[in-house]
Amino acid sequence: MSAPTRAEQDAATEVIGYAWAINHALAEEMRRDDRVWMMGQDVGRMGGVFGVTRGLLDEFGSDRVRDTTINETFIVGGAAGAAMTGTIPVVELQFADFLLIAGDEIFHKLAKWRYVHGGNLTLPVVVRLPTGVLGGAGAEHSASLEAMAMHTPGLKVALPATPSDAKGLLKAAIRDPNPVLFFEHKGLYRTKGPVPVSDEHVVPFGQAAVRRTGDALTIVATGLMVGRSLEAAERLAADGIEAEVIDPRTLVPLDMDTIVASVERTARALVVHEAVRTAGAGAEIAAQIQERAFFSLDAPVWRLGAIDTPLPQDPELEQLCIPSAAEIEAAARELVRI
Amino acid sequence: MSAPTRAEQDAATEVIGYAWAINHALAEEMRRDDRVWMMGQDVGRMGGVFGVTRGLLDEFGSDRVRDTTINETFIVGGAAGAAMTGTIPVVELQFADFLLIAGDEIFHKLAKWRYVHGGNLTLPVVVRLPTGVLGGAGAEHSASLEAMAMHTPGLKVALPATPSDAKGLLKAAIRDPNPVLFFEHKGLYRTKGPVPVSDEHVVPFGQAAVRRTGDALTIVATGLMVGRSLEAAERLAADGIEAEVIDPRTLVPLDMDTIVASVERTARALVVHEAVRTAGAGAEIAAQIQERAFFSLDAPVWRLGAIDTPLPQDPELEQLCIPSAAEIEAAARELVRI
Amino acid sequence: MAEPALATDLYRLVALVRAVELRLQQHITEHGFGGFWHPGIGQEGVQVGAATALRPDDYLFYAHRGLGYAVAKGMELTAILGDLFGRVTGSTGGKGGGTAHFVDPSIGVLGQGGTLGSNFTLGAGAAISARMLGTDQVVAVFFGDGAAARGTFHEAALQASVWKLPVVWICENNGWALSAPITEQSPTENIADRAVAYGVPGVVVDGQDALAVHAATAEAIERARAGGGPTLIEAKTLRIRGHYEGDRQQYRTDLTDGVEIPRDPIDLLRRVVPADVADELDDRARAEVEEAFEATLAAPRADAGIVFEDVWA
Amino acid sequence: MAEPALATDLYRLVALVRAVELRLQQHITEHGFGGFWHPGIGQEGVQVGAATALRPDDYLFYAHRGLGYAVAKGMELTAILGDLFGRVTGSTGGKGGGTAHFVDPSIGVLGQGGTLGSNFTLGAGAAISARMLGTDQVVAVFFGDGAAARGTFHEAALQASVWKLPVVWICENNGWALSAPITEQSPTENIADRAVAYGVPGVVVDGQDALAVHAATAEAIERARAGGGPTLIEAKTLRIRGHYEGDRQQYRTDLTDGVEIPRDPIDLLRRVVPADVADELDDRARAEVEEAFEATLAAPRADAGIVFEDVWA
Ligand SMILES: Cc1ncc(C[n+]2csc(CCOP(=O)(O)OP(=O)(O)O)c2C)c(N)n1
Ligand SMILES: Cc1ncc(C[n+]2csc(CCOP(=O)(O)OP(=O)(O)O)c2C)c(N)n1
Ligand SMILES: [Mg+2]
Ligand SMILES: [Mg+2]
Repeated sequence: MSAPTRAEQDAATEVIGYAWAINHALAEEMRRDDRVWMMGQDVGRMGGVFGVTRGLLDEFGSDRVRDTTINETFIVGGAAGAAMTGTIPVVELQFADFLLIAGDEIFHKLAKWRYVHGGNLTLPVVVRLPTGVLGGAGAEHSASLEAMAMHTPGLKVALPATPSDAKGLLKAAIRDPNPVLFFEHKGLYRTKGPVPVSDEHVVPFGQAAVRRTGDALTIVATGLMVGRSLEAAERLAADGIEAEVIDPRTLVPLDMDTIVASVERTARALVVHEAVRTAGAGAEIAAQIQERAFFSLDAPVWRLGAIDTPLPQDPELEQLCIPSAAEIEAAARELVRI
Repeated sequence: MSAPTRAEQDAATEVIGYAWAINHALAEEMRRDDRVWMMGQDVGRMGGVFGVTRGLLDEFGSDRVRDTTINETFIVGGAAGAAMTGTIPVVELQFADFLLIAGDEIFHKLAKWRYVHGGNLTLPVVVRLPTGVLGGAGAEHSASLEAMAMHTPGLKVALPATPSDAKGLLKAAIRDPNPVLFFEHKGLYRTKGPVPVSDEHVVPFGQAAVRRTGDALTIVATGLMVGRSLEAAERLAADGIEAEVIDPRTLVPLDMDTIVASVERTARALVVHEAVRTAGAGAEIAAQIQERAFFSLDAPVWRLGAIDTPLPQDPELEQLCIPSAAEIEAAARELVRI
Repeated sequence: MAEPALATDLYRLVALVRAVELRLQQHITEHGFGGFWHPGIGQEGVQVGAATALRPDDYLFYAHRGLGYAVAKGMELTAILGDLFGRVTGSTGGKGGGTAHFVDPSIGVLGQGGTLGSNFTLGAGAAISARMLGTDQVVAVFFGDGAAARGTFHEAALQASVWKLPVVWICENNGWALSAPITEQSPTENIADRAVAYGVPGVVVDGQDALAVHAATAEAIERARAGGGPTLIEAKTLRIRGHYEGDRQQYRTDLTDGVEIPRDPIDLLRRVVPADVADELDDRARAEVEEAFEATLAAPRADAGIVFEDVWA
Repeated sequence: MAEPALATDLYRLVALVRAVELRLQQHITEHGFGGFWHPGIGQEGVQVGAATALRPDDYLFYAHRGLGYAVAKGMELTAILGDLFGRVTGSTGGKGGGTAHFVDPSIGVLGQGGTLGSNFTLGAGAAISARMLGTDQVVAVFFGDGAAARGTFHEAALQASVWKLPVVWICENNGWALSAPITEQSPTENIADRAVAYGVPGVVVDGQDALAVHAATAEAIERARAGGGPTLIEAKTLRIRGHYEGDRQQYRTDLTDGVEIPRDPIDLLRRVVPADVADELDDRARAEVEEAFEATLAAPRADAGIVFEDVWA
């Protein structure tokens, strides 16, 4: 039996979890380029509080997989300094909410220092951010903050919704010479799906994925909401309402062309995210849709997002604050009736 | 000659600068309620790097006007702790950009701790934030970050554009039992205008000001952009294009009713702010306008904001990054032609 | 030889906290738990010893390691358990659930930072209030050896020392910050050694000995109340179980069996508390806990509308 | 008695930096200035003494107080002035203007935090890189007595000490943080006293004495290079003028006339450098500065398009 060809290899996939896909991306990139290294709390000896970095300390050693103390400003600021001087840090903040603890380091240093210094510095840093609602982690451990990064020029922003994208986008992020905030949804870590085994499975930033085609309306959804939107779309299909579901995958850069082209066909758009609705990424997407496709629209662009409250600690109550598949379905039904 | 009646007193105004109006509000509120106190870097002995707090140390003493060291997390976190325990801190961060240094304290503590604790805690804190572009302060001293606060339920957000509002909104902020981020534009500190002398001049949050009436289009502008929009409106008027200019004054709460009512008459809307256009407050306002007034609109809602870059240090270059009166005028001319 | 009344009182509380810890452990093994529970079993000596040195009107910011702090400060078990189990009887009226954020301003229990290290600045701020309002209240801030690394400690400690604010910092050094051993977190042998940088007294005390912790804290509180400024107390203790209940602790080198408690604070107190008295307090503790558990599990959960409440004052 | 070649070299640089400081002062008085200039006059001894102890490939994060750090590390005057005056000849190609963010990675000049205290974490990160890439580069981090209060110092210092990173922290204690006197910022007499908390050597040195600063820094660098970990150096100096050029300093109690420099680093060096040599170096410095100024003011400003450049790599 002959060895598989490169093409066969690239085509080959395995069904693994989202967390494991991230783990593979990290291991493959660290094997490929020994300038790549990691730090964060409990990423080494423990393999991460969500188990994402398991095994990496054993393979790469404590120089390249560094357990830090509880020092978020150091984790990000240190990464910035290390990136400016020739290495490629991939750091983890234990919860995405903590990017506000390292706010100066993320929004002022990573985002601005190349520009401020006339292009003389390069900051290839990936900040891994376990994000979103899961199991009652509470108001300071559950927020979706990607809109803050989207509002800050100089930061790229990825929100993988599938295991395959988790691997492919992270590899793209690590290979990107720019700082990337990589939002991994805690609620997706255990979801399984086919992932290309190839260590050249790189998903380019700025290319939305059309998860489902349809002509009745366009649903633009990110992260956890991609699955809930597809669920809603299936229920709608039962009544002959075919929704197109688009997952931008990265917010910076943002593939508006794919979204606008879809809306020009469907004439209706619903933007859905887990983040607070007010001033969320959906506001930007909705504003751009009506700017670019105004005369194709038969109805206003609608948005669904978290209610205007912090997130309660309780695992059941927190779910009441973010869009459910049923709410997405209901909104879509109403929107197509306009 | 008899003493002025209360009504006469309330009606009386004096022409003073924006910075001085803020100073008056602080002094009046500290006289009215001795639970009100201040802290920040250089606010006492120096009277603030922008001279806003001059004289307050002498009048109120070093217990109520506290010079801190360089410790933004303490300034805001300390204010949160002091507010929870019966006093009303009005703290200053020397530049609005520094709210990202105290990100955890502002976005997680001030915004969430009442909710998280079931209403058992109250956090009447005002964070004064000198904001915006002025004289080449550079990328880490010039940003407009109000959209981040708008995206964070639990924080109120004010952006006074006139001396009168600077005084009236700050007094409302200090009397509000909720945390308020008070964005004072550095470029407006020296602008003069009539300010009611009454120490009951309180401008309620959530009431937009119609700065100019018109029927050709509605311009929604905040902070420094209010003046530039009025300038543009005058030039447009020369050609018979009458723009209505609305200043929301507070983003949280946001007076959409006034904006929507205006757009329903003008059928066109242009939203202008100094903050980065992408995912700025303008995206939310534009999204809401088309949600609520879609069938009244003759053209898409347009937005003007800073370009997608950090701000350069150079005093001339930085101006190229934010909307000018000429750009607002040009956008308006194009918009009314659609 | 310690004042017997005090020893008995500390024993009563340590036994009560221990009983809750064990009961929670049992509940979680049998029924699981919504959210995370960070067991404080074995650390009751620090929490009770220190919190009981406070006056009812003194302020307390607790840490996430158990619930001894709040119990010792005087909160009702049902209020605490209500938060842990997301019941309306909880101090947050049902907003709690899992990792608790119980609160009771009437006795100065003001919360804990979900983000570790927030307590430092919040605590210093509460101390400013006390001074401004002319009271002589003191603020106790609990934190772990891991949280001690946060920059907020540095910023709050420098300012609190310069202003001589009435704060007492109590570090529960249990040897671990999740998977990180203290040796990787601290370049010095003691966290208390850091007091020098802030010009405040640094005290190392045996965290298993509730009476010793109480004495050290009482002294620091007295100094703070008198205007002498902050004190940094480090209580040496040990994390007996996983970081959270269920943590398999594969990272752990000094693995305890999770049951046996070296130099158990209960045993140390029993040296001074008569056996019959202690036995009776144990029984009462178990009974109290059973009652509180039943009441809590029988209590209703908050209805959905609560998620919209209490954003604004 | 110091090695004469070194003393002469330090004198050359101190004289050069002094000449730029005076020339800038004159320019600002005559023509004003876009943005803020934080004069470092009088502090050249610290900046030159320390920076000259670094190897060309060592890294440097400077503070905002003047430009002696960068000059001493080897940056061209025209590159620095180009940034100050917003000319294409500046190291940032015209993006600068006012408070400078000059940079030259080829000789390890990596910038300064617009937000004070960023240097601490950035510097520690550069030190990690050096170790990972197997070089023996050392990182020097300059900061003021005020910036020392930032929590980033605590977080970076603890981690750098535990990991024995090759970092040297150089605190320019000039007695003031804008309007705040050191007595209100530090509960201890010396900032260097804080080294104890981090288990690293703390050194106090006379900042007016360039040779003493050089020696102390050289020793710390050697230790860091050899794997001995960080050192905290505090150089005592004095802010001669306002926080920024134009600051009226009404808050100031120890007001200097802004001209006379107590224990001027120039005078101290002249004790070991022959007068004729020093005089000639002064002349050369003035000439060099004049030339650089003319070249800079004659250089074009960047065209508008630059604002769109260099956001992305
Ligand atoms: C700022 C911040 N970083 C990280 C975490 C996640 N976290 C929660 S507990 C913990 C370990 C805390 O160790 P320590 O302070 O020693 O307390 P212990 O758990 O040992 O009682 C970590 C890292 C957090 N909650 N906040
Ligand atoms: C985080 C932060 N807070 C405040 C400022 C504003 N600021 C600039 S310089 C300065 C004083 C700095 O004092 P010090 O560190 O002693 O340096 P010096 O000016 O005395 O050289 C302040 C408060 C800032 N740039 N960054
Ligand atoms: Mg611990
Ligand atoms: Mg200073």
